[in-house]
Amino acid sequence: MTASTDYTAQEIIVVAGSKILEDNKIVFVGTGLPMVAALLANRTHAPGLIPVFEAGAVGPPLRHGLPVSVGDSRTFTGASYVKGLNAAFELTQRGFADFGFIGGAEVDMYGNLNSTMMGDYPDGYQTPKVRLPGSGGASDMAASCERTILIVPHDKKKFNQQVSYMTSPGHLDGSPGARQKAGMQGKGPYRVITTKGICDFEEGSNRMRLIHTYPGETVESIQEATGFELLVSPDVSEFPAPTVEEIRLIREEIDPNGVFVKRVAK
Amino acid sequence: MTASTDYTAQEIIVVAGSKILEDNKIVFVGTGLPMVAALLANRTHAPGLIPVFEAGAVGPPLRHGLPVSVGDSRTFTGASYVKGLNAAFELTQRGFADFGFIGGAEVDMYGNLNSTMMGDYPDGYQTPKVRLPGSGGASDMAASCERTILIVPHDKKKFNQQVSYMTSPGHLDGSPGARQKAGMQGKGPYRVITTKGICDFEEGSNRMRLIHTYPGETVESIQEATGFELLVSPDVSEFPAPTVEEIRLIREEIDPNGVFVKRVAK
Amino acid sequence: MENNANMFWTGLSPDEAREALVNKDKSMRDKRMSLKDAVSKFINDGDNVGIGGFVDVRQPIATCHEMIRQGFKDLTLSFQSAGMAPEYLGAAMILNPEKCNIKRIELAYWAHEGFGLAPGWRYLAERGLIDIEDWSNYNMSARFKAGSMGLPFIPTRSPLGGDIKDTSRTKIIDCPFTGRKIGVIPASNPNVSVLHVQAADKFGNCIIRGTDCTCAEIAMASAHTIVTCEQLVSHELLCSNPKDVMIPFAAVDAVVEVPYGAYPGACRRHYWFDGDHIRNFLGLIAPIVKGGPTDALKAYFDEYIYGVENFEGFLQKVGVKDLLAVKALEMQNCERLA
Amino acid sequence: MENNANMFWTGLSPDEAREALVNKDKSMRDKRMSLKDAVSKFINDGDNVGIGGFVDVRQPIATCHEMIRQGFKDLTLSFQSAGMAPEYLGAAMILNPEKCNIKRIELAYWAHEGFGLAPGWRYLAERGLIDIEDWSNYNMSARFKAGSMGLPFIPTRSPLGGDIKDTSRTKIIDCPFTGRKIGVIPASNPNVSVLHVQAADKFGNCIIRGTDCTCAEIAMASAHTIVTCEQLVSHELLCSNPKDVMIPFAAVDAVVEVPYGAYPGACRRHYWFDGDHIRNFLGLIAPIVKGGPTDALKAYFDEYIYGVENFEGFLQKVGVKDLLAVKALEMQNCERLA
Repeated sequence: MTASTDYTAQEIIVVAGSKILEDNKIVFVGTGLPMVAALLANRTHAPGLIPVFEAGAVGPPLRHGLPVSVGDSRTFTGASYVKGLNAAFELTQRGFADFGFIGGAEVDMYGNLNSTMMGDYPDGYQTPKVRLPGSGGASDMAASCERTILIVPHDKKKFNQQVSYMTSPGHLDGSPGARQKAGMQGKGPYRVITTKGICDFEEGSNRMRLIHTYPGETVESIQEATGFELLVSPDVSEFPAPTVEEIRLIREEIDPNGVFVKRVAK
Repeated sequence: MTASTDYTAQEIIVVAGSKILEDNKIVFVGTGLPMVAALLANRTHAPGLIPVFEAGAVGPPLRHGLPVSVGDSRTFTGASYVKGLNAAFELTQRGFADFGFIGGAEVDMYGNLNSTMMGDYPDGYQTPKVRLPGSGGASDMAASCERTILIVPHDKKKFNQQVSYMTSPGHLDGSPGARQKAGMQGKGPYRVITTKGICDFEEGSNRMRLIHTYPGETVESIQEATGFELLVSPDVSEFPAPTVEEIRLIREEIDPNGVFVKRVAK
Repeated sequence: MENNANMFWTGLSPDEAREALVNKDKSMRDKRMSLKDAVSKFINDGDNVGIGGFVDVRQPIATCHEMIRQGFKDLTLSFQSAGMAPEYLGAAMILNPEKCNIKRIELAYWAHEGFGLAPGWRYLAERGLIDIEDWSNYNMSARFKAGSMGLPFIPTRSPLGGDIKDTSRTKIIDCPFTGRKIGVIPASNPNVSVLHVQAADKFGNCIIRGTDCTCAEIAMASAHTIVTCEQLVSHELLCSNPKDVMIPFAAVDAVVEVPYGAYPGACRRHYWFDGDHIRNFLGLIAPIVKGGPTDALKAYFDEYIYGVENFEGFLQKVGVKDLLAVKALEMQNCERLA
Repeated sequence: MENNANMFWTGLSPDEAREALVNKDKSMRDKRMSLKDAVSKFINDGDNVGIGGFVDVRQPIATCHEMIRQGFKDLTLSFQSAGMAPEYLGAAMILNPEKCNIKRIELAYWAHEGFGLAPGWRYLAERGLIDIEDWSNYNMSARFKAGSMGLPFIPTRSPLGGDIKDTSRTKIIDCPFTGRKIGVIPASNPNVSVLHVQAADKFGNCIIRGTDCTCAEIAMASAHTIVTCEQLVSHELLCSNPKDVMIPFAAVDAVVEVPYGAYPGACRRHYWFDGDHIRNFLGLIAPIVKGGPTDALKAYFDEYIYGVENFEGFLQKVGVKDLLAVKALEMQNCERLA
């Protein structure tokens, strides 16, 4: 279990994401790094992990290479069940998805995510400063998976007091029972995995709270890169560097072509 | 085209039903005599008729014998599309069914049908005098097929001023636009085929109106057997006796075992 | 009627149904067990039981026999159109209402199409022995669908106009978008569903041939599902074309291989109806509706259900000749090389 | 946003959608025609066009190329997640907004997952050239589903909580049964839908491999549907297992055999993505978002779309090498004997 000394920010995100996934649970996997993390978990501590992709595949063994799309042919071969988008989201709305694994361009302290637009909302909704792809399935997962794991690159502009547009609701305004009052299901955001550390949400306040710092980061350096006041867990600890074997798996077996895990040196 | 002189009441119902069905139309077929009529139409003037069965089969060629159930294996072989009940009824609710072909135990002058209970409704709903099978798909067809064809044995007790329970709504109270006002779709009852003749519904009043008398019946004999005042079309005419060939088809090819067409002499 | 017009939940409420799934082990594990164990473990007194199949097609007959042997109390039965499944359960109640007891039925239709009316239904309903809630086939199918989708209700045009809307928990609302009237009906989330399918793997993935009926929706809506199957096959074979799988493993709790498990009803690719057996059984109940004796019906139960250990015992009583006959009939409907 | 919060219908209202089907010839007839004729006959200026596939999987690319050659005006595009289909249509609008014009987009996502963001989307949206209505994948899929079910709306929990409910025609109501808040979203009934599938017969029955996406729902919701397919096969073969049929003939108006009709996107069992072609195309648009020249994009259109007669002409330009390469890649994902 030698620690790697040569890994990238995306690689530690993948390792962190994979460790949060529990064996034998059903995880609704969004596109990009979540796919890599689910594969890594499956190849390491969670061989019984059951991925669900929004285009319809449930429980594929993923032995034909990394999908580049959640609708990719590679998600279907060997799956237990394949229908379309409605079926996948209905499973989720019904309560079958233990975890949802989603990314976003901007997040606030309650885990509300934006992947719609940057700019002046609501007035500038029809003329956004930067138009992002849109929700895709993210807001559906946020609304209906039992717990969600968020991935957001850590950057002061992305960890904001308020998101420009709330695409994927998290703990809303953080008030107790806010999700229930809004008619939502599920416990909402569970972990945030960033390029600098890992957060959970404090019980009661539902505010984002640092629980792990990555090697080379400190509580202070992470607060510095955050656009709101980050709570800090009394048990905050360093997240161990990925092992050489984990990095080998990512680079050689899971994403050998760097489709999602870019080879930018850390 | 020799006329048969030896046919039963159920056989002329089947022939009448088949003649009403138009070629190349989609007909949602209820269980029993409607199945026999659809098969006869298919074997005679309507080879392009497209049957839909509520258990899910769309467009089967029906070359494997008469189904005894709308969920029978015989409805599926060679079909174009097979799902389940929801899909079949959603097709209908969407507007795909030109005709619905249903039976009932009791009917009123507006074509409202009862197949739920005889007795004291609403007070005796939980203790009916005679408990009938229930709607099945009949009320769904009545609500959503574009036009419905009803089959009811002609009997004063069955053609009533008011049905005990309105399982399958027809023209409701007959007032103009009653179906639309109730939120319904489709034009409602189109023909009633009885053991004595054939009725349509008068435009405007939506009241049942005799258009054909079977051989041996008169306007008077039919009114006599009807528990409400039957309108009579100015063009009322005799419905011709089934041909020898039609009767042969029913007895020898379509329902040789008398599953639905019982061999009771007329 | 008294209370159907007011809203209440039978089985699980939408929030309870969600919690049941959230707290359930949904892993891909071996779920094979005996039918005796499955019924004993997953069907409890007071449950709302969703019944799969359609009229006498793919009804879970073997499971109903086992339920009768074990006894049941205060059940609510939920189905669209059913035939022999409630007929057996209802006949058991006629014979011994202490041991086998149905409290309520939510249904669209109970009869046997070409094989006749349902005397068990007439007996129970006309004597006021059970609560009745009438729906249509699409209403019930859509209620299970809403349950399977995790929704508290679903809109449908079916209940508009007629009396069903008044004797059920249907509500008619103004469509929030068109302003026109539309029906909304509450989801059905049974405590447990009982289904028979053509093929399953040990994890509970199921393939259905011919009509899907409303089986997938019932399974997904229920907190627990017992599946009997004609063939229990390897996961690899079952999922060789994943699009054939109609019910995913996560919706299933018990898998039992029971050949002829829908007999005397039909099961596409395996056997057609045994019309004689069905009509004979109905003929044993019919006289009781009019106050006749129960001896003949009791004799049937003593021989075919109480007198045997399991469904294979029933099939032995039925005999090879009848089983081969219904198999041969189906091969004419649906010719296939083995 | 200005008017999305108020209710209006794009495409057909529920009642209009019903009438369109009622008045349509739904018979089982030969619907084969050229793609040129299909586009000219069924896609009209001002239409709401439902687009099948998901991101770059099974997008109706051949049909989009033909639409561009014929020109289009004031279209509303409706889809859940799309990639190259709107990217081609949008790029055509960038080059010549007089000839090719999109008025509005109702969507969940427009980008290319592993192949990058969508510059065409950024160009059109950030310049305010189109009306936008954001939904989620499930919202849009459920809207098509409501349309396919003949319902004016469908409930869903997805829009609860976030901002989508405020920038779309979503309404939040109190559930008539639980009293809890729930979202209701209006059906989508496009005037016409454009789909690509693996196999069809001449009547329009369609088999889909891999994800069904939301194609069946879109087809059933629309007044007209144009299907392109990799293989046009006999009715008998196509329906040899009727349960494989995902779209029944009655929902389809035009059937065109177009091998590689989703290229450079993927089509399960036939070909995987041509990532290089996609990235190259996106690279031609990206500089224009920042005000760069359109020459390179125009050259692509002149060579690959305007410079050819039909999609086979486009494939000839692409060349055998690339077509064999994407076919070989898919054979690794999904090995099959021919």
